[in-house]
Amino acid sequence: MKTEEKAQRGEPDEPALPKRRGLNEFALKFATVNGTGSASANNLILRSIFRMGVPVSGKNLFPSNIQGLPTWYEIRVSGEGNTSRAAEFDLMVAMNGQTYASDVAAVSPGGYLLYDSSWPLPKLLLRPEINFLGIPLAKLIGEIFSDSRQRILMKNIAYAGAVAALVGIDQEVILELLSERFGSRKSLFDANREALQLGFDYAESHFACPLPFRLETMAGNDGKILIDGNTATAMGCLYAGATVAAWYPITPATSVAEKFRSLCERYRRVEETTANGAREIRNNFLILQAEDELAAIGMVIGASWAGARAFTSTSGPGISLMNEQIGLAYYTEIPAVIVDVQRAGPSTGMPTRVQQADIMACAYASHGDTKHLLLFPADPKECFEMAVLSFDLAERFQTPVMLLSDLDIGMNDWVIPRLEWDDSYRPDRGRVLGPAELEQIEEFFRYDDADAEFVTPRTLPGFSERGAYFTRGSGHDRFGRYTEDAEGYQQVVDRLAAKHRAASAHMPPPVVKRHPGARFAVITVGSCESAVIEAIGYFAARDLQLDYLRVRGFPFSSEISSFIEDHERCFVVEQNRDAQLRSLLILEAGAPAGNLVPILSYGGLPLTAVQVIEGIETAWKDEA
Amino acid sequence: MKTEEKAQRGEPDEPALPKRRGLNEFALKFATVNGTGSASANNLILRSIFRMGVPVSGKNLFPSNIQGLPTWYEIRVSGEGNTSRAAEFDLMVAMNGQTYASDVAAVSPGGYLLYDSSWPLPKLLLRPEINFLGIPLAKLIGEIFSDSRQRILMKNIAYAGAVAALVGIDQEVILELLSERFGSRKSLFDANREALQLGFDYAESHFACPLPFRLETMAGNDGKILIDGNTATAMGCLYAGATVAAWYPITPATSVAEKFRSLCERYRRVEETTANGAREIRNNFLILQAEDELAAIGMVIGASWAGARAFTSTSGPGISLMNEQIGLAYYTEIPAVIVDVQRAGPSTGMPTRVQQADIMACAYASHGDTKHLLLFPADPKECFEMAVLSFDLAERFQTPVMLLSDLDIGMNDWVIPRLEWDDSYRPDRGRVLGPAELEQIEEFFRYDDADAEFVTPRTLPGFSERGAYFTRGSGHDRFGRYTEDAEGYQQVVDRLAAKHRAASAHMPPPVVKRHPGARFAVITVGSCESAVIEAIGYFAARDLQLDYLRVRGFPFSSEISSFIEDHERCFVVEQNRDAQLRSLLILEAGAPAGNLVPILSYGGLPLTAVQVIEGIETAWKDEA
Amino acid sequence: MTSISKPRIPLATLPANEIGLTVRDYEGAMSTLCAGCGHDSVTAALVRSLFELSIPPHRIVKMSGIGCSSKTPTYFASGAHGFNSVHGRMAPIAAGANAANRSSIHIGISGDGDSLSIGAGHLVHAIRRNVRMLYVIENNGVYGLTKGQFSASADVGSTAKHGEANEVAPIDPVQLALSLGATFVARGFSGDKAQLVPILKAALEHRGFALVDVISPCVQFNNHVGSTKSYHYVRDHELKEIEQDFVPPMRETAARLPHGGTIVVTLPDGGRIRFGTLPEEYDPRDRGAALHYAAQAQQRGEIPTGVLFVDEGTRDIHELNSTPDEPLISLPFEALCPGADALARFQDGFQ
Amino acid sequence: MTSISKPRIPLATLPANEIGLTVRDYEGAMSTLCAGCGHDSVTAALVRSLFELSIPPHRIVKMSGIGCSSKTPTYFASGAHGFNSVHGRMAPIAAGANAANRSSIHIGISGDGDSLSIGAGHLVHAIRRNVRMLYVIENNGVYGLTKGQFSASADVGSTAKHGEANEVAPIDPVQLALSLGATFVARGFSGDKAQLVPILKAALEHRGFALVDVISPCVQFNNHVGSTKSYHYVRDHELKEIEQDFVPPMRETAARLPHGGTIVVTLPDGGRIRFGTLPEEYDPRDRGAALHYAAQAQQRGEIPTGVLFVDEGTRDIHELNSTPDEPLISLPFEALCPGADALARFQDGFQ
Ligand SMILES: Cc1ncc(C[n+]2csc(CCOP(=O)(O)OP(=O)(O)O)c2C)c(N)n1
Ligand SMILES: Cc1ncc(C[n+]2csc(CCOP(=O)(O)OP(=O)(O)O)c2C)c(N)n1
Ligand code: SF4
Ligand code: SF4
Ligand SMILES: [Mg+2]
Ligand SMILES: [Mg+2]
Repeated sequence: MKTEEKAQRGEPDEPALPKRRGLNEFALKFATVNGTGSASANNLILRSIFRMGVPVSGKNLFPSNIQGLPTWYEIRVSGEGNTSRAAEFDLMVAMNGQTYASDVAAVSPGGYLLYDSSWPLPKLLLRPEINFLGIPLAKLIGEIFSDSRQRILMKNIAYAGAVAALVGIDQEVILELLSERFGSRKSLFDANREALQLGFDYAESHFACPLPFRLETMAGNDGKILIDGNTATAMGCLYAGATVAAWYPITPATSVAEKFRSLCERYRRVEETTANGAREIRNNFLILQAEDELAAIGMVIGASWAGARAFTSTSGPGISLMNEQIGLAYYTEIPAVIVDVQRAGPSTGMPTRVQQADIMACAYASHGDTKHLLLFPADPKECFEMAVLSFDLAERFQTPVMLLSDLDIGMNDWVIPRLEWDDSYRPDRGRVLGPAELEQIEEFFRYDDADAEFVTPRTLPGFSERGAYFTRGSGHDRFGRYTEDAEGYQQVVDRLAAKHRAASAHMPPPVVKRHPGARFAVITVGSCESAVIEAIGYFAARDLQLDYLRVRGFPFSSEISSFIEDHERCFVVEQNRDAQLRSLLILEAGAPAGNLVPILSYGGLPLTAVQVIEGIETAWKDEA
Repeated sequence: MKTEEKAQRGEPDEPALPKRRGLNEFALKFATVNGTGSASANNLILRSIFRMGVPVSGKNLFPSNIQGLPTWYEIRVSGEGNTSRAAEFDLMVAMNGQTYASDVAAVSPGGYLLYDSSWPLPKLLLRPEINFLGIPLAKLIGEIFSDSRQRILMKNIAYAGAVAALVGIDQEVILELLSERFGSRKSLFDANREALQLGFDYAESHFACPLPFRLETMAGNDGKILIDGNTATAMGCLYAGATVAAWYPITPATSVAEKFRSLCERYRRVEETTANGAREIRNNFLILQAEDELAAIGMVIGASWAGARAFTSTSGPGISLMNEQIGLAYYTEIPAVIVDVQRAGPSTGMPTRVQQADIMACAYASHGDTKHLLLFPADPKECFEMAVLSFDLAERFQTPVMLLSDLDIGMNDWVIPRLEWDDSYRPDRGRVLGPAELEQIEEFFRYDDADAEFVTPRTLPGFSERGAYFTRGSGHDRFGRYTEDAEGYQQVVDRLAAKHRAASAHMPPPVVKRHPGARFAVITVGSCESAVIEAIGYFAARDLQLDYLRVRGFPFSSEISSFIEDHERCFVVEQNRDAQLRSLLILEAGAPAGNLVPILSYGGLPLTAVQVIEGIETAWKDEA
Repeated sequence: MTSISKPRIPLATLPANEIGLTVRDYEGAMSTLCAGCGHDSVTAALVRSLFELSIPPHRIVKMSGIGCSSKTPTYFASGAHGFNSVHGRMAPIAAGANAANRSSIHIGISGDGDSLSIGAGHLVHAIRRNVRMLYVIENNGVYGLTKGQFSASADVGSTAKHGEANEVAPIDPVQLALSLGATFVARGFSGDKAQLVPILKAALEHRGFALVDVISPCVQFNNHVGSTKSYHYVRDHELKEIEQDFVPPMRETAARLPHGGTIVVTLPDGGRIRFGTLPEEYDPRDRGAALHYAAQAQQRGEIPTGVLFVDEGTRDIHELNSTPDEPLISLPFEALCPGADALARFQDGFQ
Repeated sequence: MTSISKPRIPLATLPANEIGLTVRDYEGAMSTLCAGCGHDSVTAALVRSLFELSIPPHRIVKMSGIGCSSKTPTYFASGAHGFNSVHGRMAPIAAGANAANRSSIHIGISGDGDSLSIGAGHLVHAIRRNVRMLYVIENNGVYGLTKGQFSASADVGSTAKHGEANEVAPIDPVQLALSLGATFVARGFSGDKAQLVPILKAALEHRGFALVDVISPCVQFNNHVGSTKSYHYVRDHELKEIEQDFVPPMRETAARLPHGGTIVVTLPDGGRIRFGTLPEEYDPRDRGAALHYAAQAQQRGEIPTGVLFVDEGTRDIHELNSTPDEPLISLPFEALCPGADALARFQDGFQ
């Protein structure tokens, strides 16, 4: 896709968004080397802007590597609330000699480039239409700090100071953040403050600060927090009462399990002092780092079968490996919550890039006839809420539920409304018969006595002989008996299909925005939302009203089908090559293929509004 | 599905096929206990009928068990060539006390039941509308044979003798078969002949032989053979020049690899006598029984990458386990031939029952954007031909090819035209650059220089430094270099999508039968063919012409799309719950969902024409 | 010849155990395995062990993978929950179940194919994790259910029979487990219930992962090259049609192993296995010695049986993870969910 | 601190080997691993070994899974084909490649995560199958690429440091391989090239599966609980934002291990490993003794290095399968396809 390339190089795109460089409207990009600790400095800036009340987003474009390769961080500031990934950058902090050339090229005309002038910038990189701001950072830092480790880290803080001056970050806010970070560790705090001041002062005294685009405190973030999706997902699992987690490390899902552990240690660890004065730890959770993803899903199935709320977190390759056992859980009707933080590409692909490309793989995971429940969060708030919901759905419908987050949501910091919790929430454990209920019925059969939603009661091991039954992934009839009989087999799988349909009533409804008389609409999913909303605004400003629908769960509700029917054309925006959401809509929402126009981006970077606008305009042209 | 149940019980169905019980038109069923060696006797009957030139088929309905459970064998005789699974049975050989009740019920009115009258048949099983033929088999056999092992085996041969008399099997033919089997082992031959004669004579002297329906020699099988699909598949792999096979045992695919081994030992084993007189064996093949399916597909990928023609054979659970590496082969563009002998159900399901339920799982196997090449044989002849083709396609398009056979095709004996081989065939190895070609080009890049079909040249390890490159499942650009860059990544995956489309021209064309002016059609796949053809004949006899199309490969050719367009309605007949072929047609042949009416059977038994007829009639009624 | 004809425990009044149950209360469904299959003898020994230990059936959890051996859970303790999962994945599924409810008594039954091929990685890690469970491998050297392919385990008896070492190194689960730090390692023979029952009881009482490898001959398929009734014979394509689908009637192979010595047992197909039992002075608490003993026995062509190693001082998966004494599934939701106030405070850190 | 600043072999005239190549001809792309990563030292040792053995680069085939260690094949022998596959599956992929072309020299590079967790089952079976290849485990006790989770291998040095045994039994690839009948088992230390090069050369010349476990410290993450620069420190959520994405500048840990003795090596984070080398009289042909030695060294808290076991008399995967001397990929189609006449005759049996 040409757009993608141009956008990455920062070249202006025809038709671009109207240039909004100005007060609380601009984008920064930091080019550094990974492993040098720049993330900390970048985060400081992001968080300062957030504290100033200005809507902001941060996108970390990092390599699948530990140290020494180019890495970028992008900050989009938008008082108007357009915080999808920026297509152009107004200030580039170019701290990586390896990538100078492309970083210089990525600055939009009239923009600025901040570089370390300890060494001269090669002449051939100069571009007349942008402004170069040199600070001899290495030299200045080298004069103050002697420890090599400190020099590397403090250089980052120094450029953060310079940026603060350039874009007008409130000094108090940034210092407050520093002191929160280092608290009592005074020497650390002092060093950081010194470096920060160094950058700040140098910029103030050498450049016309603040730049034409700059920050001004506003009240855009009241009641909001800045958080990454994986932390929010982990929080959801904690609040849902999950006690068992089994996982295998994989980017970008790793932090779901790691956060879950640290949250559990914080909220579920009871320390007791025994009679003889020894301290005893009691963990109200058990987290298993599995030997692989096959084991991880197995552990989740075993734990859920035994009655725990259990989950695993993984990414595409893990989903592939879990395929067989996802089918087992589906067919034996065992709850299983699987968090899939999607990354880019088939196979190993680009582990540190984003796509929503596991939609089809998850909807129909496993051989034979299978269909699963999917949830599609769009931001960390939904990660939290849908994580809780996924356990309720998994237990209510006794089936795997896949929470399809992605790298952009999961690993980047998002400004979202504060998470809320209703203390009256109690888990929906679905139909579980305890010993008392078992006494009331003549004989318990696992797959018999379906309710209106085609769910049959289960029992947990360990309580009563009356509830004992045999779970098997091989052919079974409604009594749970082994069968190779056509009818016995079909009764069960027919009910499974009906159960899947019934679940649609419990999926989160789509987010819909309609305008009276609109003939066209955009349908999207997950992290594409903000770019799509921005694009819709662009068209609205040109008197073209586009309706909007964001899918949040599968199976699809009838609302989705009728929304599609109500429009002449729906543009389906998603980040994968094969239009997977569109495919699923065609198959499962009864949508006519001709009415769904795919708008695809799959280069692996978070979606920009420009890509959506260009995609829609091109599609339009093609139709005309 | 009601039909299935009724059909299995042998109850006449409204609207049934016109009853054709008569000369060379009838069906037999043998109810026995598995592990008792009855397969040998049943096969003797099947083969005798085949030798008499009468079209015939045999369906083995066996349990997932080694010994002691009920098992059935069905033989359909049809001079007219309708050899799909019978819906009704004219003669039941009821040798299993455990299943008497259902076996008695399965005989169609006016039919016969042969039982062992050494013990009296319970009164309550008698049905007035069928004829009971008792032979004291155990008693008679016990009088001749003393060895317990022989008694069990010879009882089977004795009932075969009785059946031979009842349906008029040519004595010479059956004796010829026996002598071919036992050849020089005279005592074995004598015992078998004696048992056979015992049954034959008893029937001749006690019953009105032959029965109203009976055999008459005809010339229906000239130029034909009787063979199972797995043997034919293995033969195809042998003839295609596959040298490496890696597999893990699984029903119903096991015999593909086991046959491949025995064929290789027969045709590819060179025995040499060394100078010192020692005999040396040299195997021009290497078959690896892998530790699991993950290893099996890995070995195939490694061997294909290194330049061998390699394959694996498996069934549904194996496909699920291979998912991750199927994506690896797709993305790295490594040929891989995967034979999937489909069985019934999600998870372990019913391993000894049939479905075509891996269609979606195979078409899009693996996470991320992936699409694969699929071949759908309908009988052993196509197994052979498509096995060869699958290697040509895999190497030409450098991608996984899945040969989707099924249990019915793979494990049952089918009458097919003799396999043919053109000695001028040479493998299509696709674009492989050897050292000489490498000398001609300036620099070799693995994923560059695509041809008109979007295939790029590869090189094999071991020959030349100039051809050295690095294969990776992680993001790579067209030079084969690691990339996390949007454009570099997209160029490759866009070409993969184009390559997949280009492959459609090389897939075997669909089998099409059109009648001028027909508004309706039936589309089907694989082993459903014979039942569908029979059903079409039924409707034709009622003046309703249905066109016919059988899909043989994916990606679909434009012929399939236009066939669908040309018809008001297409009934899509397949054996799975979720209408998977229909789904794939909707997504990939641009077929409007409304025009494709699903006709599904998924009880796990081979399809009957009655099921198809009922399905179509019901669908029709629903539309009216 | 079907399983139906198998003798069942007679209905006469049976002695009761401590909790008032008879041995029948520990039985399960009728076996559908081949008559004479070693696995059914293991079932009988399990029934006996559970009865003698007076374990309430509802506290038992039976897990397995796929294979003839993996059908075993159907055949005992019908009052217990059972889970016949997928091929090779029983160990992690059992680990999950055990994590959720430590008060259940987890019994996993597997085969040599299930545990040493497709499930090998999981077995290795279940050992490391010290999941508290009895893990039985019904080891017959073949893939029974898929009709007789070689498995990765010892070519049972082939050494004794041909006097030659196996060229493709077989996997000995006992040595494997010992070298991985397993805390309970034992071996039995399906044909000697008198020895097997005490082994199983000890394993059931072990506070950690207890591996019991049971040599359990397959009467239908076996891997003794050269035996005319063997796998090779049946598989031979030339003879395919003669006896396909025929299982000769067989009886279970039984033998009483001596105390501290060796005995040669002849299998139905004529193959012979040389079993050894541990000498009086054997100390099962020394891992190094156990490994050494197992390796040496192997070199002598002898299969050592008995409890080869026990480490009673270890901590199981729950102790290693400091979970509470009550099962995790019994914790009230209130103990798990920090609530609205905590959520509010937590978010103060994200501003 | 980027890989670019790493020293490269100088351009001055270099000595040539038997086939006229210099050591540079065995190098690969510039490493992108962390400066000081043990894996890069293994690369250097591989380069040296291949050079010294005068192996034509095009005959080499480099295979790996996924991980920092699995990136190694990119960094040596750029004239050879390489295959960086998926996590944990290198062993079967290499087995397939080796089956197809036995004339290539297969070198597999893996990590402790890749080989002992997700790939454990495959490693076990590659050993059994005796696939002829050099199989290197770059063992650092952690998952490097996913940022520092514990792996299943020995908690390198933790015994020496804390004086306490690891509670979760670690997997020692050496003992595992020995107990599985591996035919070549060795261990080296990335920091001692002088010892490692001869080990790798011996392994490359072994006619079967040659396992070389190389202790290869990760300078970024490690599992020494308590070290302030360790994984635990970085992972700690409270401090998350201070040094996230910061890799302190490190140098490779190097040490010359003595002949027949022990030495304590200090890692960048202060952790210490006690390496042992084999005594003069050590006989690497006795498997039992090797196992015993390895187990005893472990008890002493010592990591034995050197070639622990070699069995030169074994038959590799090709010999066990009686394949021809020439690679299977070189057989002409005529030798593989029986042709039309044979097909006709074959079908006479199906009438
Ligand atoms: C993923 C998968 N692959 C293959 C199979 C087929 N299969 C069923 S049982 C079995 C082997 C059983 O061998 P073992 O565990 O030794 O049990 P036994 O029958 O010998 O007791 C295999 C390969 C399967 N069910 N699932
Ligand atoms: C199927 C799958 N699961 C997880 C991952 C993520 N992953 C990449 S490397 C790695 C671990 C690497 O550890 P190790 O093999 O020890 O190599 P090291 O980086 O320590 O050298 C993991 C879990 C993956 N790539 N694929
Ligand atoms: S095939 Fe073998 S293992 Fe399976 S039931 Fe029969 S005797 Fe037992
Ligand atoms: S993270 Fe560790 S293993 Fe990976 S490159 Fe860095 S030092 Fe090496
Ligand atoms: Mg077995
Ligand atoms: Mg590692």
